[in-house]
Amino acid sequence: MAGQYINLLASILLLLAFAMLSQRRIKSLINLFMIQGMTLVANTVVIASTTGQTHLYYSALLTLTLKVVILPWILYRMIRQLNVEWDVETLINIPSTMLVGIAIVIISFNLALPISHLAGTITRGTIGIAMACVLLSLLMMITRSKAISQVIGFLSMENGLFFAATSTTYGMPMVVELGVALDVLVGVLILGVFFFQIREKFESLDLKHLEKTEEE
Amino acid sequence: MNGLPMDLIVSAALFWIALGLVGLVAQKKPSFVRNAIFPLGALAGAIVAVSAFFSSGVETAVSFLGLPDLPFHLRLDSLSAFFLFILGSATFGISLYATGYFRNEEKHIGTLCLEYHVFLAAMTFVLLADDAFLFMVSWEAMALSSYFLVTTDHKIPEIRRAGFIYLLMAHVGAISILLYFGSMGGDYGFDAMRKTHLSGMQATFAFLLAFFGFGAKAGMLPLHVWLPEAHPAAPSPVSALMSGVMLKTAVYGLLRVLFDLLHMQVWWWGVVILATGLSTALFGAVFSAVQSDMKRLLAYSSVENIGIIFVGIGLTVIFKAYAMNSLAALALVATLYHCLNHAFFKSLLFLCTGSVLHATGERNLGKLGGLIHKMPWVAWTALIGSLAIAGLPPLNGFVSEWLLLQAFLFTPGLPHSYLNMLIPVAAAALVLTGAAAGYVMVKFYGIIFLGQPREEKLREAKSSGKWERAGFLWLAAGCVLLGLVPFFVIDHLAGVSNFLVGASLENRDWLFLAPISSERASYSPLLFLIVTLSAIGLAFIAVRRFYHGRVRREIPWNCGYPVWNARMQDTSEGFGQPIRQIFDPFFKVGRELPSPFDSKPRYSAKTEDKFWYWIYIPFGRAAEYFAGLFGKIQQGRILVYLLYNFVTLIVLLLIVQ
Amino acid sequence: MSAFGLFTQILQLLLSLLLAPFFLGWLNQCRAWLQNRQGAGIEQPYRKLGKLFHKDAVIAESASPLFRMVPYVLFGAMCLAASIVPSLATDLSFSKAADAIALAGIFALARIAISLAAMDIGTAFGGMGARREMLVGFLAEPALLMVLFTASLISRSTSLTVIVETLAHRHFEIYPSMAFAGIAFLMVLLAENARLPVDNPASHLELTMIHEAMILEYSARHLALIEWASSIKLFAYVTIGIALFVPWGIAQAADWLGMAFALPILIAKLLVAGAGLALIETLVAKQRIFRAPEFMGTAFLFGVLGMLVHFLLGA
Amino acid sequence: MMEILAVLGFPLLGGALLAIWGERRWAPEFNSATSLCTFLAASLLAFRILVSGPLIVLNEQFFVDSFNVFLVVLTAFVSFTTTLFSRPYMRNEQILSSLSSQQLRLYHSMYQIFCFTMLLALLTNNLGILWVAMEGATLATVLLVSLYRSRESLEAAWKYFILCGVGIAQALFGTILIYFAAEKVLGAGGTALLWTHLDAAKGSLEPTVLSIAFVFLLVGYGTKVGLVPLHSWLPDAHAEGPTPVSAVLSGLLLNVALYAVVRCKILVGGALQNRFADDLMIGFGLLSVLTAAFLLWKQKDIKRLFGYSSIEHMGLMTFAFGIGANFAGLLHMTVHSLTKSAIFFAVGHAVQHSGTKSIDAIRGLIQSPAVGWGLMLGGLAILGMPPFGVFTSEFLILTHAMQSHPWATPVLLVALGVAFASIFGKVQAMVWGEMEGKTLPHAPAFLPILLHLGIVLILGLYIPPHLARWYHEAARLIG
Repeated sequence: MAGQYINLLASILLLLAFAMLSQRRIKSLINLFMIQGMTLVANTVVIASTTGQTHLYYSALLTLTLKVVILPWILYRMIRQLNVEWDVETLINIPSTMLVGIAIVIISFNLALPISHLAGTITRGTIGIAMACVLLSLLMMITRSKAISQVIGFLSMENGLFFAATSTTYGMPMVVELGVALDVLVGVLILGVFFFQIREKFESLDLKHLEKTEEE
Repeated sequence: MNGLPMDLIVSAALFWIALGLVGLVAQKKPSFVRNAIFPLGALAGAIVAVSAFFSSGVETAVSFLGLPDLPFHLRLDSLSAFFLFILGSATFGISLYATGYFRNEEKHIGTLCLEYHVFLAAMTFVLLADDAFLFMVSWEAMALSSYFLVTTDHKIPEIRRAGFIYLLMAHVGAISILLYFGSMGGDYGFDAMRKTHLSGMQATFAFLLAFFGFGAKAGMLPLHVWLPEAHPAAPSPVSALMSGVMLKTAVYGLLRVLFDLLHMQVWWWGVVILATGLSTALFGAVFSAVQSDMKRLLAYSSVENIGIIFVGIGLTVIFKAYAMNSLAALALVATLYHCLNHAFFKSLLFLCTGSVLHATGERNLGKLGGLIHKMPWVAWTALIGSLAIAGLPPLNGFVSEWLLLQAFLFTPGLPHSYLNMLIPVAAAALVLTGAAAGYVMVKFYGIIFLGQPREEKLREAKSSGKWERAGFLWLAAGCVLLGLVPFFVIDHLAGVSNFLVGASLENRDWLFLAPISSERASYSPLLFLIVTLSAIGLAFIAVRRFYHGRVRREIPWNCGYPVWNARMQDTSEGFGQPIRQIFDPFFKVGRELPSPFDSKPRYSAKTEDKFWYWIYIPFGRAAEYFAGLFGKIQQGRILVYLLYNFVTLIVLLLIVQ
Repeated sequence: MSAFGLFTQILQLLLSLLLAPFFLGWLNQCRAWLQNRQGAGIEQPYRKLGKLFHKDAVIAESASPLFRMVPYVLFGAMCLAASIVPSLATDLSFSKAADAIALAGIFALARIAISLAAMDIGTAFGGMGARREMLVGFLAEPALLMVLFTASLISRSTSLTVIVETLAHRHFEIYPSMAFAGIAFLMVLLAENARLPVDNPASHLELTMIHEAMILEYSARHLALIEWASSIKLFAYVTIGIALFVPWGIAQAADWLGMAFALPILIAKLLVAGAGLALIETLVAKQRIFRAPEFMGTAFLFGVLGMLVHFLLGA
Repeated sequence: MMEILAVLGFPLLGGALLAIWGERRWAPEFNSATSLCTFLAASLLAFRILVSGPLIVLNEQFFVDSFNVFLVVLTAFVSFTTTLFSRPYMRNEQILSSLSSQQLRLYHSMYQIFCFTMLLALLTNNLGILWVAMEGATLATVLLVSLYRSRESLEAAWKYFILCGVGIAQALFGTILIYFAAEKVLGAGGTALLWTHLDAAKGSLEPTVLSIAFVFLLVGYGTKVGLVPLHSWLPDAHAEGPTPVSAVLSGLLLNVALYAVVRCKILVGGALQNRFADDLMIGFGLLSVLTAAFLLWKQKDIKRLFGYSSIEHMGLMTFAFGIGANFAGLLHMTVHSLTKSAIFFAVGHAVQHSGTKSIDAIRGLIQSPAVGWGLMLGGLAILGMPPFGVFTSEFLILTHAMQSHPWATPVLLVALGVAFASIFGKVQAMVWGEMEGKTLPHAPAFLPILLHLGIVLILGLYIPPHLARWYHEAARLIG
């Protein structure tokens, strides 16, 4: 029963990853990121209630505050202050990206197949989805040209990792989780500082200003 | 087993290092550094030579330094003793000379002193090393210290370039030697290598690596390009050490590898060495004939001599491969003797150019001339050196040439028909090289010391100081004595040839040199000299007795041509012109022709080495091209960088699957 | 070193010193006859030497001591060469001091000495002559050695006396390798002794002279010594030729009778050789100086071919 | 235990204090003092390990064995000498590049925090904490890289942050997979991420999972090591940050990242019972060495030049660990770290002297002997010239490779040759010759350069038996 919920939530995550891949509006990206966070929270709670691992509740709480409340809020503030609305894909256009994405999903599932049989947890199918989410987020980072959407891609990758951790292994030890959360938070704060420095210098957050150093 | 000679040699080497450090510390007192430290260094050189000469048997020692499982192993056997003898005896003269020569280098005498003595110590340890690690460390320390010596005048761009090429080639060669040691089966000690038996393929591979590595150091074709750049760039005592002694360490290395460590020989290795040696010798001879810079000329002549030495090694390998041990011994003795001779006459000539350079500030042959009047000491000792290097009896160069030709001549039908054909052709080429060396030396000596001074300033040239003279005298005496009484050294070489090829020369008579039997060939330089001298003396007495000795000084007859000035003499380009014409395809000549209206016309021709264009420049271009190719990786866009990450990940995941 | 050896040695040396100008005179006389001239007579070289020895020496101001030493060195070297080439007998005391390779070395020593002396004054001619002489020597010396090597390979010795003994003692046999060597030797002989077609001993033409350009500044006794040495050199070369190619008649060890016969035989051979050389010199024309390397290159090639033929045919 | 706390506590406290009190006159001295204390504590720790063997403390969260304790000492030592260098250097910078006191405050405190994260990464027994510390190290340095706020430095810092962030995220995925596999054997909870436990049970871990995990870990931590093609951030970050930061990035951070890779390799190698992990490392190592060598050829920026040289050397170490030349690999870690930081010290002053980073514009450094000789000898040392220690390790690596992987040696030969030509040609051009340089307001730091090169020189001729035993012990641990 719980397994079905988890599989459902996992599918939602995958769907969200694809949605982010195809989204050009940055505000919508943040929304999608927030929804991703909420799905993670739901997922964690389901697992916690099924398995009775109490530390997962803390973990869910941490995720809720960090990824559903704080990070989206910071990101919203940033795009308001920095005034970036739209992004354009640079390397590959969106339909092709989608095709690559599907290929990635196939690869990840195939990779995960032998592993998932081993899993003793109720969430055996999810490791493939987690891997796919991570790789899709990476793909999204590759195809965007605004610094801020890269950061969102980076964070959603973190989400994929978190999902992998909770659903395949019922969460990492608490000390690790805390550490990871701290790093993410500090990272985003530093990024914030960074964005302002970049804008101060280049008056834009476009990555094309950050492509000057090369070898001839 | 650790005997007195070994102790003395190691102490001398350590003493050198200490002297260098003292020199560095005391650099504020340059005259002290010069007049105290360099003569002491010379003394240490003499100690090395004497102890090496009187050492016998094999002595080994282990130092506490080194890698944890591989402390430095030292070993003094007949081969290393002989090369140490070369090192010590040449150093004695060169250090004495340096005492006087570095008068003009007092500004950086401290570093110079350190580098110079470390260089000497490093060469000593190369010759003493009995494990791969110590060998490599001293080998590279030798390269490094000599690099710093070469770049003493680093403000001149050509010298910087020379230093760069030098160290680059040295390093590439060293990597090759290192790989050779790696291919010798796991253990780094020479003792373990001696016990290893490699299969044919492995041994060949190892041989080729070692040949490449040592060849690069020796200046073998086509790895010679650094040599004519680096040797002239260094201060003259250093050029002398590099040409006279350092190149021999490469010969030592090759001999050590071929006959001691690999202890197996394949006939075609010998052919490879022989062929390379011959082409190197011919190339060096022909190129030195067309040089206009006196030190470059000598450097190319070093290339030639290394070629001759390699010919000897190749011949030894061929004989040894067919188990003709006594012939192998003959060829080996000739090779080793030539190493010793070259150390003496080439050092002597480089020192002479040093004095000329100091006195005139000129290296260009086209601006020298007539120095025999102003610098008689230099000129007369240089004459001995020139005649010796040209391989003229009764000096030392002839002895080794004679022995080598004997080795060629008594090839009693090798079991391989091609080889049988090759040997006479090789002998012919070798003789041609010898003749070319004569040409070169007439050019060298005649243009620098004879004729009229080509520049006004040469009339103010001053002769050398007393330290320089001591150095000249020692080296010139060496050239003469080694030519007149070769027996004592050759007798000593029996130990080396017994050790390496298991046979020695049957030479019992100290007056005659008869390597096989006096029926087959004999040569007695002393008798030769006595007969010639008595003929000369009798003629002189007769002329004086029966006729008068009146002499009148006049302007030269010159076929009655009324105008006579220094610019009418042959220039160095002019002297090299016939050779340039005969060997035209091998040169890349850049000419500068004066216009017909030029009131002071100067013709110059610069001959370049085509190997630059054949090998090195393409190499450089290839590296440039690849660098460009790899540079495309780093093209600045973060998205692309992320893509690398992504692709790497996916590819690896697919591999795992 | 037997007493007999010493005796023959000194005898041969003295004979060579005396006969050398004679041979030169004979050669020049033959040339004159062949050119329909009367000629100066066979004794002309002696007269010239005598005259030169009596004159006052004039030396250029810019000459160094080297310049005055060279004639003696040249003379001494040629004496040694003449004493080790067996012309009369093979039992020579000094022959052990220098073998065939050393013989080439002696010639090289002489060549380099005279070239250096030529450069010493600092005239245009001296340098030019030295350069040309060295160029000729550069190719002639190897060619000579190749010839000597071929002979040494047959006799398995580089000792000249042993070579002569071996070649003379074998029953008559034509060595194909020696045929090649013979041609090469002839070419070397012409080139090394400043004969036509490489050099013209009778000309002082700036553009072509080699030997004469080098000795321009010498006079009187110095010139005499040089001229004498040159004639000894020619004599030595011819006796080398005789020793290698027609060795019959040279006296063998400690043989008084043989010695008695050897001298007339030698003179007969010299007369024939002189005439032959004169004939060749009359028939060929002087070559351009730039052709000299080709001429010498050919000689060298023949020498190498001779050696190769020896290895190929074993003879 | 006290030592471990001290080793971690000094930099953490020092960093906090420097952040709170801001830039005062004695801040550089305080910085040095903190690092000195750390170094002393680390030496004490090392002494204890040497005497009484491996140490597991604090609820098994910290684990010290011969392998990491030597890196701890090295890290503490180099970070100490770097502070000695940074004292005159940053004072000069303050004048030459007009850094504000705010920036200096950030610099000093972040420097200590960075040291703390590296030491934590080395000392922890928990693979999760290792990951956290590695990420922390990135975060601590990213602001240092952009310290000058110039366009280039912002670009470099951005690339550094994103690429290393992504990489480290992948490493986290790998860590999760290891945890996933270990859970089966060791049970859920804290112990499944503890390296000591994993090491004990490595034989029974699921091979498939571990091989996928290793791919993620290698790509992840490998980004930080600077393995080609994941290296792109490295030259930029090295070139744009302040030179002391470049020195510790090259000398220390890369080592720590490689340490993480090697720790993972031990586990994976034990689980897989084949050479998969080794082969991957060999491949990455060779590719890095070769690519970096050619990239060196056309460099125009002196700091980028040595950044690429670091890639080359990290590649060589990776290769060494791949072929099993562990002793050589460890030695190379040591000597590379010492030499490269010494070079950066000299480079820093050279850049200040000539006012440019462009290689073509820097000439005649020999006029300032400390800088000139430092760069020359450092350059020669890093190129593997004896008697410096880099030669010793390269000697061992090459001869070992010749034995076990002869096919790889031509690649190494080409790469070392090209690298030599590139670096040496440029170093020589910069050191020799003539140029009018600026006189620096504060005299260059000679002591750290001398100290580093001196140690490297000694290691080239003589490795003390204690140190050797230590290396052997560590090499045995790596297996």
